[in-house]
Amino acid sequence: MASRHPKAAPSLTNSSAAGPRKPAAGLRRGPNPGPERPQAGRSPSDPGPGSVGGGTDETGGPAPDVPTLIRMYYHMALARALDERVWNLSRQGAVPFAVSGRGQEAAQVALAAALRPGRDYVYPYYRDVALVLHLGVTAEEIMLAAFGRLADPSSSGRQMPNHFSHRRWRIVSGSSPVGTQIPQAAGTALACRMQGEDAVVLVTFGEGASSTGDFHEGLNFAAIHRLPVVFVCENNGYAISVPERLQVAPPGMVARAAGYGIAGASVDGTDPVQTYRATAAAVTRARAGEGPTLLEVRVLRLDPHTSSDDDSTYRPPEERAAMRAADPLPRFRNQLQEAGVITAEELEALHAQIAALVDAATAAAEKSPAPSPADLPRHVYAESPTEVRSWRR
Amino acid sequence: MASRHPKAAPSLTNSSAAGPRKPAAGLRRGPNPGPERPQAGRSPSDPGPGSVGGGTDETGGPAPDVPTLIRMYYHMALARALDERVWNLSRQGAVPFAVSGRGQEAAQVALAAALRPGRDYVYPYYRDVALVLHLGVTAEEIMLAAFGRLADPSSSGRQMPNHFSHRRWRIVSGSSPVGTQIPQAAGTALACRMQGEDAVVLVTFGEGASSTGDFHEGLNFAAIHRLPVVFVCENNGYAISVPERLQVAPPGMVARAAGYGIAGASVDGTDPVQTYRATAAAVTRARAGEGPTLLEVRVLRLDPHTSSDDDSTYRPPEERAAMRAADPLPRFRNQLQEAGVITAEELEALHAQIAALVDAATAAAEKSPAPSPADLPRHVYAESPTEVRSWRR
Amino acid sequence: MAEMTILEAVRRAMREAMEEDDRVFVLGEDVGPRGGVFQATAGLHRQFGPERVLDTPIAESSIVGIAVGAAIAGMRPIAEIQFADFIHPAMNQLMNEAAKLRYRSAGAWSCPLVVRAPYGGVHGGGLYHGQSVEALFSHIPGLRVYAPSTPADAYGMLRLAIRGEDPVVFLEPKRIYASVRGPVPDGPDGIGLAAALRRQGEDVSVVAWGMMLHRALAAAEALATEDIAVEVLDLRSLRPLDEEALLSTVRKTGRLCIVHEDNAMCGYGAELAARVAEKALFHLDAPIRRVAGPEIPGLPYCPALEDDVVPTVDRIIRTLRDLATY
Amino acid sequence: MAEMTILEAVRRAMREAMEEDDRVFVLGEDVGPRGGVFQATAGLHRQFGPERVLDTPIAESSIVGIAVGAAIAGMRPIAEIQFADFIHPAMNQLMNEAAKLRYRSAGAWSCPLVVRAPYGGVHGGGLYHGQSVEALFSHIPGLRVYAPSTPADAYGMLRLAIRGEDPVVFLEPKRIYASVRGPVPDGPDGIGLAAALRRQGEDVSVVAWGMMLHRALAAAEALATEDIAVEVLDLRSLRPLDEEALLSTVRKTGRLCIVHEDNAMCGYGAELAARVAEKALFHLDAPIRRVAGPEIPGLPYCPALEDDVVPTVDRIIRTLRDLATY
Ligand SMILES: Cc1ncc(C[n+]2csc(CCOP(=O)(O)OP(=O)(O)O)c2C)c(N)n1
Ligand SMILES: Cc1ncc(C[n+]2csc(CCOP(=O)(O)OP(=O)(O)O)c2C)c(N)n1
Ligand SMILES: [Mg+2]
Ligand SMILES: [Mg+2]
Repeated sequence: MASRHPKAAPSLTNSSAAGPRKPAAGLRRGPNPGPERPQAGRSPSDPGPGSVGGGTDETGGPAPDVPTLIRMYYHMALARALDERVWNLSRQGAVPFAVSGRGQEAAQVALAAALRPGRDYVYPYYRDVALVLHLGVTAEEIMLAAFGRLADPSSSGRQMPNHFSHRRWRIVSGSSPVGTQIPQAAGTALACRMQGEDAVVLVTFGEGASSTGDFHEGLNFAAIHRLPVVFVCENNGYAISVPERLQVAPPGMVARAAGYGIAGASVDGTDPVQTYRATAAAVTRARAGEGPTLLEVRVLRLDPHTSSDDDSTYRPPEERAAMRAADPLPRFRNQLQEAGVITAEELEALHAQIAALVDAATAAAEKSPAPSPADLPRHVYAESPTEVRSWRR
Repeated sequence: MASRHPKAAPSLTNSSAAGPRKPAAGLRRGPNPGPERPQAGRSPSDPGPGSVGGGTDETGGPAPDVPTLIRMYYHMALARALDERVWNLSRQGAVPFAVSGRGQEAAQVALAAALRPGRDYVYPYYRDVALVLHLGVTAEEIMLAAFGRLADPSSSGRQMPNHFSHRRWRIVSGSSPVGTQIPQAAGTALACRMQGEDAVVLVTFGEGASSTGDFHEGLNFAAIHRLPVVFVCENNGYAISVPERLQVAPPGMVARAAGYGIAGASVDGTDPVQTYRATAAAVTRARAGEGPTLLEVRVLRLDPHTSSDDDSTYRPPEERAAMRAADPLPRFRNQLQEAGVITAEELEALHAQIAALVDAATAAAEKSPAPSPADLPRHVYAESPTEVRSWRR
Repeated sequence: MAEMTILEAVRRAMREAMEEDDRVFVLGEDVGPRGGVFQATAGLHRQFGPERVLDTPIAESSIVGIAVGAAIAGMRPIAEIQFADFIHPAMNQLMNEAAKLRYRSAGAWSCPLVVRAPYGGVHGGGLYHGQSVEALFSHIPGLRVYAPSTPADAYGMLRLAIRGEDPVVFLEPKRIYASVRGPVPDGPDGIGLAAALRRQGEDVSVVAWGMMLHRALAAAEALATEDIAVEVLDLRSLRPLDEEALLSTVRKTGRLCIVHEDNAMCGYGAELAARVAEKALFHLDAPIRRVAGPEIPGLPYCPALEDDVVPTVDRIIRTLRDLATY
Repeated sequence: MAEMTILEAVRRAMREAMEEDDRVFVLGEDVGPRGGVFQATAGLHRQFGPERVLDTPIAESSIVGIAVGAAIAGMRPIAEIQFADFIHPAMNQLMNEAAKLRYRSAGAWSCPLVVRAPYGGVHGGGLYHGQSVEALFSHIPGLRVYAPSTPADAYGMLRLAIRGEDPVVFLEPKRIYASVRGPVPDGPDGIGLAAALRRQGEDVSVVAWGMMLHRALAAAEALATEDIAVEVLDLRSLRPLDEEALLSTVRKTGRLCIVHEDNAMCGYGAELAARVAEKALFHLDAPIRRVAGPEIPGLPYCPALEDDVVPTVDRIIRTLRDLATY
């Protein structure tokens, strides 16, 4: 119970889930409508316009409804709390490794909110804690992976944390080599079409991964066959230490999308409403058979690359300060509050619930058994050939 | 002598090489100037406008001078004759394999004419007979490779024909896996810049090769560092049997160039003057430090893919007929003649010279010794480690 | 049992699998109207249409990557790599993705796909049209590597590969695609993965697969006239390896010759020698000999040198004779 | 002779080579201001600037491809692959291009480059941060594969690799980057490629490289107290292989144990066993044993399982004891 939060709005907001609540101005329709203007060359310390719910673009869909907004906020905050917990555990040596999505949560929940969990396929990447939570993965499941436990549904403790996988939610297992999931997502989309399923495939990756050959091969194939895929680049301006200007020419993904003759958009990924709209539009296009989209969400990487990284060698302190100021989590909270979507008391309760959930998830995961040596040779093959069964001497 | 033609105009045209000759109208300046209009979606049976010397574009350089025009024609015709000879030899079983550049010669001589042979680096691909001839490779050298002879300067009979390599002309050895030369060319350009050389690197490939991951990685890197490379896609509409529409989205290379934020152009590669201008402009840009260009030359593949292919399964007979009508070789000949650049008698003599040269080259290559088993283990390493020396039992 | 060539057997296996199971489809370069450069898919495009027989761009990494993604969603892709020499761009998708998906997800996801790759030396193919790649893939846990040598096995093992739940690298001996004919059973039942004893003998064992199996058989035949009884083992599946069959023949003859086209160093033959040196060492009456390609980057174009690169019947005979008389 | 770690030795080799030779430059992911994720290139960006220390996009195929192209034009690139696990996208450029360029051009072009790749198991790295890839590359004629185990060799062999005329895959044992310290000579002279006898013994031989060499030495040390004299051979260069050193130690002790982290099947150890089974068979008094990783796709994240995957000193001891008392 502590580990499986409801798919509907969290309990404290069940009133909002019950019936329509007056939408705040600016949440359903932005105050500054107008076409998206991609911001090539933007530095991560300058995340661009962040007006909540503002901006519809030519391809933009509707804004999320209020229950969805609250669920989005909830998962952003839950992801944040889980990331902080895992990071701290890694500092203490209680888990071997941490990689966080802090600063990217707004975009991630928006991506998830535009999908049908368990029906659309998702190929997430290692920062997508908020995305998978919003799809249905539980806090405890995140912690089981962090501790490398047998019950971890993503890999039974075999993969590093944040190598998400959950068959029930059609979250496909990913590897560490970046970019490989991109043609795979195209292949899944092809299969869905062949099977007559109307599933859409959404695949995420960093701007660093867009440099791989697999990116090109996957996008070209999807474009040729107009496959129902949404390619999402979570552009946080860095690949470990390498800045975007040494990674992608020209900066951003808008030119690339045009290069493949497919729909493209670049949105402020610190703004969940804007991101939701662009994603929903891309998903609608894909489902309607109108082909793939390359969507860039401009986000912040608040932490070092991973717990093994020290970003002081390549990131000036001012930049980090500026980033914290642009942190999407407090900003979205304020906007929801100002718009009257949620009250201060409700927020307090929600955060208390999250804190308790994270504690419970951590405790449960810590207690959960680790895999044993007997588990090691399992699942190499469907039926283990001899050499697998008898490897140990 | 028979095998090494002069770098200047062929002997029968030495009068034209001596002094300026009245340029024909339309050769120096086209009758229909105007910006290039890329022809996305063009089918190979519709090679697009072919007006000789017509069209300058915003990035276009000057047209070639008369001696150059005649040399270009000479090498087009020589390449054609060599291709036909090797193809026939393969039919007779006298050589194991043939792959031709028939239909692509006009573009190829134009590419070469815009370079400084032996100073600029060239990474050709397997159809570039006319290109390498124009750079300095001899007819006999082409035939030595076809017969797989020890004296073959490209590989001493190790590689299949048309895997060109010639250190003197800075023609870099290529492999069979397509696309690999693209990042290599970027690396060579990087090296030239590091060494303070003003060499430009020109690399060619088919539109099929543009689908490889290496294409993307090479173009992205060259674009990031604004390297002095000219990427040339010889787009003949087919990759073996696979048509462009199943290969590249959107068709053509103009969108791709924009995708990397680099200069791009698409020219009618059956028109050597138009191709020369666009290439010269790209080379000038590269040499001036203004970065790479992706140049598409739209060409025809008159033959089946190779001597092992039968294109009747995938190419309608009408298309082949239409292509023959658009053959760049007779068209350029007529244009040169109509423009008064060359007379019918001169042409006859030139073709007779070529026929004799091809006969002589064939005879010389056939007589030339094959590699012996003793040559097999050579050049695996700079100094052969033990296991190389003693592989044979 | 119809008689057919290896190529026909491969084609029939794909056709029947596609007829029986909607999830099976074919993708690769020129597999459509052209029917593949070797004609392995000839007729499939006409029969099943462009939806199930896809001509792909020249992008081997994504050919495999797309197959992985399609298999994940429940399809049964058969990917053709035009020549094994061009499989290298796909190694990441094969070794890090297809091979590891089931393991890394603890069985939640699987990746049943077949990557067909014609391999081995041909006349005039040069360095990039005659490579053998079995050693590289046989090293990788999670992959299966099948290397049939007869039409019956080409058919049966391909059916098995398509039906199986694991990723299979299916290596087709292209040099003998059309030259080896043989009976092919009417259906896939009764086909297994065990190694096949193609000839019995007491004096010396030779182990091979693919094209080399036929040269090993020819060598054995020739030596029979010298009263040397050669046992010929066809491995068929390289990963998993039928270790028991290998050890049995060595225990019987005490002499082992391994034949492959690939170069010796770290080639597949090394594993066979290592297994014997660990598990049947004291049954050996002679050193283990490998008849393999030389330590050079590939077969030269110039056909005159072919016999100095690809093991000949003669070289196998000499080695077997040496061993038998050791 | 200064004392330093393996990591410091690698760094020093690059720095000195760059100081001495303008043609040497470094490229790879995060090798610039970040100094590499393991700090192997720390300080180089400051000293030599962004022109000679290039942060590349995440594109391993082109990292090697660009190095190939630069080497062709006379430079001496050192490419860092961040983890050996990510070298697979570059296999085509390494195996089909770098390895074959000299051969295919009959010596007209060459490709002197070094691809550095930290390899082997680490705590909590999961399936993709602990792979060993030596078997794959050691198979390829045209490549050299070096696997130093000491700071002196890390320094000396890297200098040799950079000076050499051939492409080298340089495998660095990242697990002991900082934990193994040792003396490093003041210059590259006198460094060769021969295998090194790290310990003499008459009873049993153990062959290893990289991190495993140290575990083999520890096992030998432990067994000395049981009066088992273990000879320890450090291969250093895997391709070319110092076959004579291998055969010599086997001829001396008659018992061979091979240790590597990689899984056994078609691993590098197979080649060692095969050489011995061909060339020193009758010197063997016991079966050849391989202590290797299991046949699974990789090291699990969960650190509790590490000792069941990466060969331990204990497992080596047990195997050596078995062999000595065989
Ligand atoms: C093919 C490959 N090369 C290198 C790495 C090592 N690596 C892990 S994450 C990373 C940076 C990825 O950057 P980006 O794609 O922008 O994602 P971000 O971490 O910024 O979210 C690198 C280089 C890898 N995982 N895969
Ligand atoms: C990586 C790779 N895959 C497959 C092949 C087989 N192959 C040789 S040429 C060719 C078609 C190339 O088409 P394109 O690049 O358009 O050049 P064209 O032959 O049309 O001039 C193919 C698929 C190859 N050489 N390399
Ligand atoms: Mg990033
Ligand atoms: Mg083409």
